[in-house]
Amino acid sequence: MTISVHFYSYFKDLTGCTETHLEVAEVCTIAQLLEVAFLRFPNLRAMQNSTLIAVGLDYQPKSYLLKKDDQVSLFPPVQGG
Amino acid sequence: MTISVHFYSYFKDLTGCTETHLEVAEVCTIAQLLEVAFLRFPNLRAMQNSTLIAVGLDYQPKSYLLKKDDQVSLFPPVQGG
Amino acid sequence: MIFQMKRSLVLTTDPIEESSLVAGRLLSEAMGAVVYFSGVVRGTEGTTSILGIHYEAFAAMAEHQFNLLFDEIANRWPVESIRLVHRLGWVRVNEVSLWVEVVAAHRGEAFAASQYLIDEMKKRVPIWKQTR
Amino acid sequence: MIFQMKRSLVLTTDPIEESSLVAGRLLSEAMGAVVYFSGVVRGTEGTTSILGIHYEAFAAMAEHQFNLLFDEIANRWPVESIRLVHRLGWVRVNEVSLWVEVVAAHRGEAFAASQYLIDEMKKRVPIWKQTR
Repeated sequence: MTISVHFYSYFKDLTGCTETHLEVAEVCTIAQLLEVAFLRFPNLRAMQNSTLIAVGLDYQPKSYLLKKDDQVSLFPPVQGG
Repeated sequence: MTISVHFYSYFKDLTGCTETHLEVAEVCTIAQLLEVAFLRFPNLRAMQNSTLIAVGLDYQPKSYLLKKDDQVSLFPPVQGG
Repeated sequence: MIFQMKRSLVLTTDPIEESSLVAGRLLSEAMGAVVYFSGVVRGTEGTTSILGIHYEAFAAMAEHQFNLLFDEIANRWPVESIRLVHRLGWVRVNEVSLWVEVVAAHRGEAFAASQYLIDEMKKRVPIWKQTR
Repeated sequence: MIFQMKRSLVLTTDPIEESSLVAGRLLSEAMGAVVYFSGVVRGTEGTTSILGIHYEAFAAMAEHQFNLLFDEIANRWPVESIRLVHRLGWVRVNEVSLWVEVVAAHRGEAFAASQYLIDEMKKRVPIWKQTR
């Protein structure tokens, strides 16, 4: 299936885009999606321990099992305030 | 010597005055002054454990040795804010 | 309990008008304590002088995460209302980027809730800054 | 260190104009956090409805005790300025009796100093209330 992935903050600079579409297996965790993303955007790999992951508007762990039409967002630690 | 004593808050109601003058020995602690005050204003005695004592603008303990011209203030727990 | 707490959340590129916000405060007769926090852009980041900060948000998620936080606070403290304004876009040094108001009966809960709100938003709400 | 902290203390029978006070805030470019506390007269004291509170002060001692407290804060936290207004005389329900502003570089010290100031003034500063 195809998963749309959004980037925020300096992850846009690391990837050179705000949004991409990644092709993954029908049964796929976020951890597996990230491996696909790292192949396409090697600069993201170094950030993996500080990467925050949301599906829709909620944070999800790497073990989350992706569903069709899930909108994934990847971004660095937040800094509001 | 003569010591002037001011009252604040409901201590004014308990004593019926805002200020008084008490005659004490030349060597006199605040504890001894309070005994003189309790004879003049018996209603104050019941409050003695919660009475706050200042000389001039600073709090002082009952062991404080009074000096000529000291202005003593007696009042209940404060409640600002 | 959750829905008894009034909430107002604004993410805006406009300057935060603190005086008007304070003047527009509503509180019931049972309330005795209001805590405000104003976060201001400092002139240095580390040892470097800066002109300001550009704030970027994932706005829909930021609103959702703020609301989850408001729910937590409503469950944990008897707070009557929270108003929060976060500025986005370009904010100059000395201007306010975050304004928070917490109204409660007593100061203990107003201080606790406002500090919790700010600490947690800095961990969870997807807003980022870029100094310039 | 003590004298680097700016202080403003007002004991007044006039209403506290929070919006004007906020609009008159001064802070240097190194400051990033402002905490305000507004203490408001509640409509009940225990289980009894009241119309307001009459505040009485031993004014000279109150000012002295506030200044001792400001000294303690200046020694303990890197606070740039404190402004405090305490209302005296008759204050109606829903009106502000105490207003505090603490300006610091970071929110931790601004929150800590403002809470310490309020906690300690309630123990030491000779002001009393009488509900009516």
